[in-house]
Amino acid sequence: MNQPIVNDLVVRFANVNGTGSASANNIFSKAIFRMGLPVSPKNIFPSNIQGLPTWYEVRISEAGYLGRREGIDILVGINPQSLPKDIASLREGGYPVYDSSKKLHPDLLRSDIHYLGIPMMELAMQHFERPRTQQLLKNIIYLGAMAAFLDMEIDVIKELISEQFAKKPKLVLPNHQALELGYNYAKDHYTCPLPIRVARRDLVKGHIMMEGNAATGLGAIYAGATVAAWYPITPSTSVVQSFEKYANQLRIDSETGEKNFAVIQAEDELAAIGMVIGATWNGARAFTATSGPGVSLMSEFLGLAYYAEIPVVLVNVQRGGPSTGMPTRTQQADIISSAYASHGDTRHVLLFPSTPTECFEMAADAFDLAERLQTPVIVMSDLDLGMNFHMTPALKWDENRTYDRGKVLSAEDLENMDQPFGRYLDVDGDGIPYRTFPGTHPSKGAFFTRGTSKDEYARYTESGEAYVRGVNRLIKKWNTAKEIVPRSELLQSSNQSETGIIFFGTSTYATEEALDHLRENGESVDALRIKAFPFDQTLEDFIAHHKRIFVIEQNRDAQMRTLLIAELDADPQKLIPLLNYDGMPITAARIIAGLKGEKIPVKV
Amino acid sequence: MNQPIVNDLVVRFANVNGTGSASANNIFSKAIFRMGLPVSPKNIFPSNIQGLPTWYEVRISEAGYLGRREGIDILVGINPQSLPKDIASLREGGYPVYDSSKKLHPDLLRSDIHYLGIPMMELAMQHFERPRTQQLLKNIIYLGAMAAFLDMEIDVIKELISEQFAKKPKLVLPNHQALELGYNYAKDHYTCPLPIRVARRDLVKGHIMMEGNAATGLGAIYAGATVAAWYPITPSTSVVQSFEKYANQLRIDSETGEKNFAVIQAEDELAAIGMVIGATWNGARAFTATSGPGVSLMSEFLGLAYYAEIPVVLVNVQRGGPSTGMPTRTQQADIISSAYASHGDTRHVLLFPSTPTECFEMAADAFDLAERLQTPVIVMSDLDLGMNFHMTPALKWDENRTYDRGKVLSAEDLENMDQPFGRYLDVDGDGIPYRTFPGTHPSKGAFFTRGTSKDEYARYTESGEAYVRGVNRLIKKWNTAKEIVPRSELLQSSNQSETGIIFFGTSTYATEEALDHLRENGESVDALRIKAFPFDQTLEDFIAHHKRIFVIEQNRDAQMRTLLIAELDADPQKLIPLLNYDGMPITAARIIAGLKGEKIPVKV
Amino acid sequence: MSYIRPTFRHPALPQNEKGYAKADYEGAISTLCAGCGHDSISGAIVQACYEMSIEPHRIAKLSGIGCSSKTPTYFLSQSHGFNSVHGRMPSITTGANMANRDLLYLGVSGDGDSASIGLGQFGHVIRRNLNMTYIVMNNGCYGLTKGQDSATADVGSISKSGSANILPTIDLVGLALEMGATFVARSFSGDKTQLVPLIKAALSHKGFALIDVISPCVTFNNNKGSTKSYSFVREHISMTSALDFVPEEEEITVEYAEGTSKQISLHDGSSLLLSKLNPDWDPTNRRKAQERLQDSRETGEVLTGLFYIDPESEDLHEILQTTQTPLNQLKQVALCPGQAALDKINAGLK
Amino acid sequence: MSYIRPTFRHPALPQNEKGYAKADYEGAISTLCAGCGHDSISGAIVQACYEMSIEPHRIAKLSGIGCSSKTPTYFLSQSHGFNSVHGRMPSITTGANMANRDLLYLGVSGDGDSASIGLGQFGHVIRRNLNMTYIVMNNGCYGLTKGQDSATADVGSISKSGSANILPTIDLVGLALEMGATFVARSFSGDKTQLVPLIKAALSHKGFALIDVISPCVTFNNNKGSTKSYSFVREHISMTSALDFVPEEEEITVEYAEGTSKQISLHDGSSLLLSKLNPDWDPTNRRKAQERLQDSRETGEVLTGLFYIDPESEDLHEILQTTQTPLNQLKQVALCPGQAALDKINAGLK
Ligand SMILES: Cc1ncc(C[n+]2csc(CCOP(=O)(O)OP(=O)(O)O)c2C)c(N)n1
Ligand SMILES: Cc1ncc(C[n+]2csc(CCOP(=O)(O)OP(=O)(O)O)c2C)c(N)n1
Ligand code: SF4
Ligand code: SF4
Ligand SMILES: [Mg+2]
Ligand SMILES: [Mg+2]
Repeated sequence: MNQPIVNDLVVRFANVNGTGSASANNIFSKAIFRMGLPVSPKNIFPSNIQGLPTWYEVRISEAGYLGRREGIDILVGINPQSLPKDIASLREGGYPVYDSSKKLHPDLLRSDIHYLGIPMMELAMQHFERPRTQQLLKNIIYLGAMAAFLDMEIDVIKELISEQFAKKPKLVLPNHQALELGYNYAKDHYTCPLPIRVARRDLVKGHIMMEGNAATGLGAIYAGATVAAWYPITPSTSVVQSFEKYANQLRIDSETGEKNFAVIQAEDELAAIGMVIGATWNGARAFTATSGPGVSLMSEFLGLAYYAEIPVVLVNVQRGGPSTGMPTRTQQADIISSAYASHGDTRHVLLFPSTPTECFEMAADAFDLAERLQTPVIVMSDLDLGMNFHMTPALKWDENRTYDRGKVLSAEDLENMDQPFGRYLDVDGDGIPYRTFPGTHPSKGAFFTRGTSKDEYARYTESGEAYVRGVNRLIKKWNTAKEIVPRSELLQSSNQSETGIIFFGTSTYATEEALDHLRENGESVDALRIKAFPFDQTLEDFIAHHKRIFVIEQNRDAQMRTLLIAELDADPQKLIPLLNYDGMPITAARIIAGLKGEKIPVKV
Repeated sequence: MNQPIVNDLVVRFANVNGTGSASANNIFSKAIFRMGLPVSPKNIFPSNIQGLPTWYEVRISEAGYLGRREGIDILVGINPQSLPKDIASLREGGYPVYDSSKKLHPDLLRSDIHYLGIPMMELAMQHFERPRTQQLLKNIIYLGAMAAFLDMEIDVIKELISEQFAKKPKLVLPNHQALELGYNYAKDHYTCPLPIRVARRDLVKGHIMMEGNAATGLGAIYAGATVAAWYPITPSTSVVQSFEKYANQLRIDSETGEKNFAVIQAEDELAAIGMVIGATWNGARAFTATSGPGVSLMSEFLGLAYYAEIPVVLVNVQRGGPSTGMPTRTQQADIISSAYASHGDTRHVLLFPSTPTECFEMAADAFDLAERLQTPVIVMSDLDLGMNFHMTPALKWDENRTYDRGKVLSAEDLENMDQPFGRYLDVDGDGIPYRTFPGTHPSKGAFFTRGTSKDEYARYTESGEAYVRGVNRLIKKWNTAKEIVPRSELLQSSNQSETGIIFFGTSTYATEEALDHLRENGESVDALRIKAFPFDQTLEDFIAHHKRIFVIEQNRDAQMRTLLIAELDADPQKLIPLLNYDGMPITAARIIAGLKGEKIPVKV
Repeated sequence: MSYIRPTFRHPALPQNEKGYAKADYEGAISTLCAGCGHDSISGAIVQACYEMSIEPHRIAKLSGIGCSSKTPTYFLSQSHGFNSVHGRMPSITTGANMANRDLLYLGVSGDGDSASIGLGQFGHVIRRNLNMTYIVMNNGCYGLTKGQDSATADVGSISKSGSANILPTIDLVGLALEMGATFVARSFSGDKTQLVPLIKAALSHKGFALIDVISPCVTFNNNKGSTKSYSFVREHISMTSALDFVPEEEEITVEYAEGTSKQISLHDGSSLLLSKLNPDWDPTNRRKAQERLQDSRETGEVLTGLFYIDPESEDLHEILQTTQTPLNQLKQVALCPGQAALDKINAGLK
Repeated sequence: MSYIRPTFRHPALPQNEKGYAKADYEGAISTLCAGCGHDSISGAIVQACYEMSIEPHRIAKLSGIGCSSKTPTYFLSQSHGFNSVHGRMPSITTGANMANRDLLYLGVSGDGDSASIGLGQFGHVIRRNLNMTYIVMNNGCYGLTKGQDSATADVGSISKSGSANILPTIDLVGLALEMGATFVARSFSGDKTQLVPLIKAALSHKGFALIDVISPCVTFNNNKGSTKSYSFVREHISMTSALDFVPEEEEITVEYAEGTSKQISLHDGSSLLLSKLNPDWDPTNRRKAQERLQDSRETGEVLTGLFYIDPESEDLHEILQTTQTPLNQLKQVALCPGQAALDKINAGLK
């Protein structure tokens, strides 16, 4: 092919876990981003700390497609252990970049690809002393070579290196050196740039590169969360860690140096959510973050919060289940277990962010909703969204926004009440009662919180009538929730097709790409993105107005589809599952295949 | 009315918790049973140990209706605290039997009922010494009076008393005495029997009176369970307690006196199910019993058992939820949380017994199914079934039945295998792999069990393909399960109506009564009883062949209906929820009202 | 039971300094069995709070599940209460305390609630030295589920069912001492003169204060052969030392001083006076306390009283260096950094 | 990694009495970090089992979740293994042991797995004196989740992130002693000569045997300032007493006897020999052990070795009086009472 491919490629770095390749790879995508190009890196890492294969896949797309794409154009194969599979994964005509310090094993030679050997270790050993340094700078060397191959702006990379080592300036020089070593070697031994390359554009204005978990943690800061209780678990760990990091920057009392927050690493997930419930019961905004196994352990407490009507914000960063499953892979497979968590008749509010920006916004919204509705709100993120850097709109905070603390009675309110206070009275007819915080008033407003059945005045009762009144009011409250949760997003102003697509969360990138593709082929279909459970009227209408609707989700059992037919009494016949659950983020190709009814190998 | 009512009445005893009334009341129903009459007692007790109101409601029905019936004919009102409500609960023309030692408060006088005062305490004090004795025998005194009023056979009652005190013969005489005191006083002061009364029949042949929990525990004995691990919780506590009681009778090694079983009271429900998993993994039959809160706590472990494919038998004796809810009331509200327990894509086998006899049988079946399918099987009982005495067919055990231990490889099997053993290989194409027990063979058959993703040889892997192969095989296994779980029961040989009823568990009594009633009015509808999840073809066809189907269940959210439309893709429009969730067993009247579309007050 | 009480109080009724009558500290009528030890402990709590003039709304009462955990309904009805789930009171209280460091937190639990399902949370709330009073109403059995042995039942203790407990006991006092609790005491529901000052001391202690109160279950574990029965405890009870609690206001009178061997001042200004009768008993020495406990196990005494107190103890807020202002009172201005800060963050992510 | 090994063994390879080569006790290649303490412990387990001539299929290995809990994959590949869920290994092992009393049970856990989420199960498996060996690979941090402090981290210990741990440590040895464990030891992954005989003794002990093995996390907690680093432990380590394990077959040789102050015989006929160097050390005295532990805390030693053993200990099966036949081997005839018994029961329910 003589026509070069510009700004539309996938580069895969194959490294060994724990060898410092991560930072070099991050610089690579950051540099692309700074060249004004949409970029989407994905970290594919093992469930161990050091020594196993790990991959870093970067998609660069002038069209702005941020979903994963099959077909590797360029492979940077640094891991001998996985090199055979890695080489095999290259598309025809692709380019393997490898360490030519040692000769390639003949088995690894393919006639349909173009080998680009760089003696990385050799160069490193020639120019640097300590083995650890050689080890680390080897990564910068291949970065330099990639700059030459792809026609990246070397100064942008140098700048990024300088920024990274701002605190250790001594390291800047050797890193720049290493970069040039790779850069020059490539230039001297190969015709650079390659026919597949990048070129500066201006397509990332107003965007940032951020991980979903960091955005969620920051959202909790902006929402005024003061208590965070958690237990470490991949892939949610960085949510509370980011909260703490930002809190230490933004929440230290300027005079006293004391903390305007408390982070507690609990002994387990049961304790973590117990602490959240205790804190919100007592008037603080509190949250926890976990993943599937933690949600299972929290389910008894979620039932208490639902029934005793205590706000809870829970971030569920989903990973591959069931059980310990695939802890370092992504899925959307906790939908049922989150929506109906706990025994008895329970239902919980779910939010479905699809970008780090939405993680920030929905984290903030979650606190307002939880307090307004006095019930658990679960933010349904996933490993792909939470732990990968995404190009996403810069974060905004409306300065006029004030926290909605919901129906809380102050001492004055209590003084001026003519009626006796009833914690579970439906005063306003919206199913939401009023609450009071301990210590509010010397003689008014005290009540007793319990997980057992109670009457409108929070008095213990075993009366079936009182019980039924109570749980029926919770239904009323649920209907109120429908009105105030984030609305579904329609991707078209008016319906254009009898076929519709319903999707949510991290399937968004790939779905949007698939929709473009269909449009270009004149096969447009309508699409709707779910942002919250309970479902709203828009969603109900969308289903009503389409003959066949594909529900795209990343789990085996079509859990969102189950929720749709169970909650909306939608006709199951017209809801077609379009599933991906191998632990890798779904691709546009897969969606298109699904829509075309092609038998997708893993579909059940 | 001059026409006497014979063998069709409801008697309600209103007592104080912890005053020994329970045994007197049990003798009452037992005596009715021995007079050859179908009888159905229900204990309505508070969540405390002593001092609060407690009710014992007995329905006597020559027609054999064992469900609850509204409309109290006779009230034995022993509890001053609840007497006002109790008197009010009597139907017009009903009879309050009360302690006339003290005069009734005028507020308690109704003109439309017939008061039957018996100076119970007075008589007790005249004839017996110690206060505690007086307290206890007072109960026998009202029993005697009831015998006179209802024309019960006094000798039958005496016999029952003698049996009860077989071990304390000294107590027999005073109890007989007390019985006659009440009996004679009634005879002397009122025209006995009343126009509403009982008369011997021969309608209970081949039946026994038993609690569901006792039957479940006994079923586990017969199924060969050797390890029971549990944590006390109402209403499931008596399951393992019965198991232990029977085991101490039937499972003691005759030579050594040692136990052929182990019962462990665990520190909580997580530990209880952990112990079950460890025991079944190691080749014993093991089970646990709990209620809603316990199931929530077990959900992480249920996911492990599902994914690592380890047999588990879990008895869920459901109570009023959510959270601690109504711990001494009945509901069927854990269907969703049991069917889909745990995060990720999971599904669990459920069995729905409706009589103690079925508790016995399904408990036994559960062990075969769990081992055959290598997965959790949850027996879905409830408080009404588990803790109340029910008239039920005598228990049978087929002497030719042998335990189905499922696919387990012996040392010989391993020796003779030509293929290497693969724990998760689908050798037979039914989705069920072979397992081995530790210690089986010196060098063959060892494997590593884990909750993480694995290949067919139980080797740890993070390969998406291997993961998908594994979870798809679990779907295959699920389809196999459909073929072997207990079949749905059709109540008619062929369809007679466009309307159908689907019901299960303890709704059975009331449903059958309602069906009779409809039949008598020439309004017959078809009915099907669900016995297990996954659902079978019969059930699928039943839904297909009816225009409108009422799904009768005892929860707020129509959980079984959700399961039906989610799993069978049934048309939600034709599945009409018919719900009862005030914590009291559902009645035929309620079902008929629901079928007639009458607005049921508590329906949402 | 009603929770709406008239703010008006009959002038005749005796009042404490804050002007509350004893009735203001009472709760709904108990539904426990007549004679249940738990009810006496509720009474002691009422008396302690009344005498300490704690404003009812400044105290929060929390519990797990069990007969014992029901008691918060039966005292302090003008205080917010939380009857949570089984074994999890410590985590709920931890969260509540984090939200508002200014209130007093009274946790009530049972031996099943704390030593079985709750053992993990019990250990970790101790480790965090949460500022709370933790009362275990210890009857050696699961009362509410009808009397099964609990993990604090002694080996060989006979329950009402007639069976002897076969597993070793978990001694919450020994456990708390080993795990570093800063206030550890044991008492007996039948001994108010000891229990009331202990509760006062616990409420005054800044940090985690455990009182393991043996509280007989008259219905299921008060029979002959039970080591948690009234009679057994009465026969075997002994004391580390008699103790008086003196609130900060009162100065220590002479006749106090005379009977006293040792005075311990608590952070809130109040102090504990230890009786002369046990002159060499020093409750500020953890190791001595553990040894004394070991002795009592060997002699078979039921040793009660204050075992250990660390008057210098730092509570979780101090350890975490949280602000003095209760976190639940911080306003949006103090909490929300606003767009300016966000712009900086955005800039750093380009 | 492959689990199918040839039964044929090269005659040249040295074999133990049962005819197994050391390789028969090894497992898949470790995926832990190079230098991780856990790998040394795996090695010690392999050596102990090989030298004791345990038939690999007579031992079951169980664990929770964590880097430590991964290790069962890296030893004894001819034994059944169970890598369960986080903190719940004790309950799984309890069930397994109930099902078959004839196998040996080796539980592996981490400090997060045992002292945080698993604290409750840890306490209760001790209480039941389950016949098992319980090895905690204790690195004071959560390795697999990238190094957060665990509950066994010492106050002030600095983690790789540079932050000092602010909460008191949970000492599993102290806890086990207080809770009545019948075999309690501490060791160090870097000291095989001590660790191997301890593992042998633990496997020979009838009852619950805890070995708390300090096992540095080279990636997250081996830095300066960490009290769980190789260097810190090496500098502060001390020993209750040197110990030799002698299997029943061997008679005690002279030079053994000479160096020995005390001999303890275990129920399986093997015995423990304690070095003369600490003549007055008696590991059968729980109280002494607790006191020695307290001393070490005051002196800041990292005290290792056997703390306590009860050679008479009764395990859970004996306590429950279960049959000698493993329950999983009872046949239907022994288990199912049949219709006759059912008729009796039916008759009693009329
Ligand atoms: C998760 C859960 N498991 C079990 C129960 C049932 N349950 C209620 S109270 C109780 C034990 C109470 O014992 P204890 O804490 O000693 O209180 P007591 O009644 O003896 O005062 C149990 C097991 C429950 N409510 N929740
Ligand atoms: C229920 C649950 N919560 C959290 C996790 C995440 N997790 C995996 S390992 C681990 C801690 C491991 O620490 P430790 O037991 O000390 O083992 P180490 O890695 O240090 O050897 C955690 C919190 C999990 N797997 N399951
Ligand atoms: S059962 Fe025991 S603990 Fe419960 S209230 Fe009665 S006496 Fe008290
Ligand atoms: S992270 Fe630490 S504990 Fe885990 S393998 Fe590496 S060194 Fe070992
Ligand atoms: Mg108790
Ligand atoms: Mg660790």
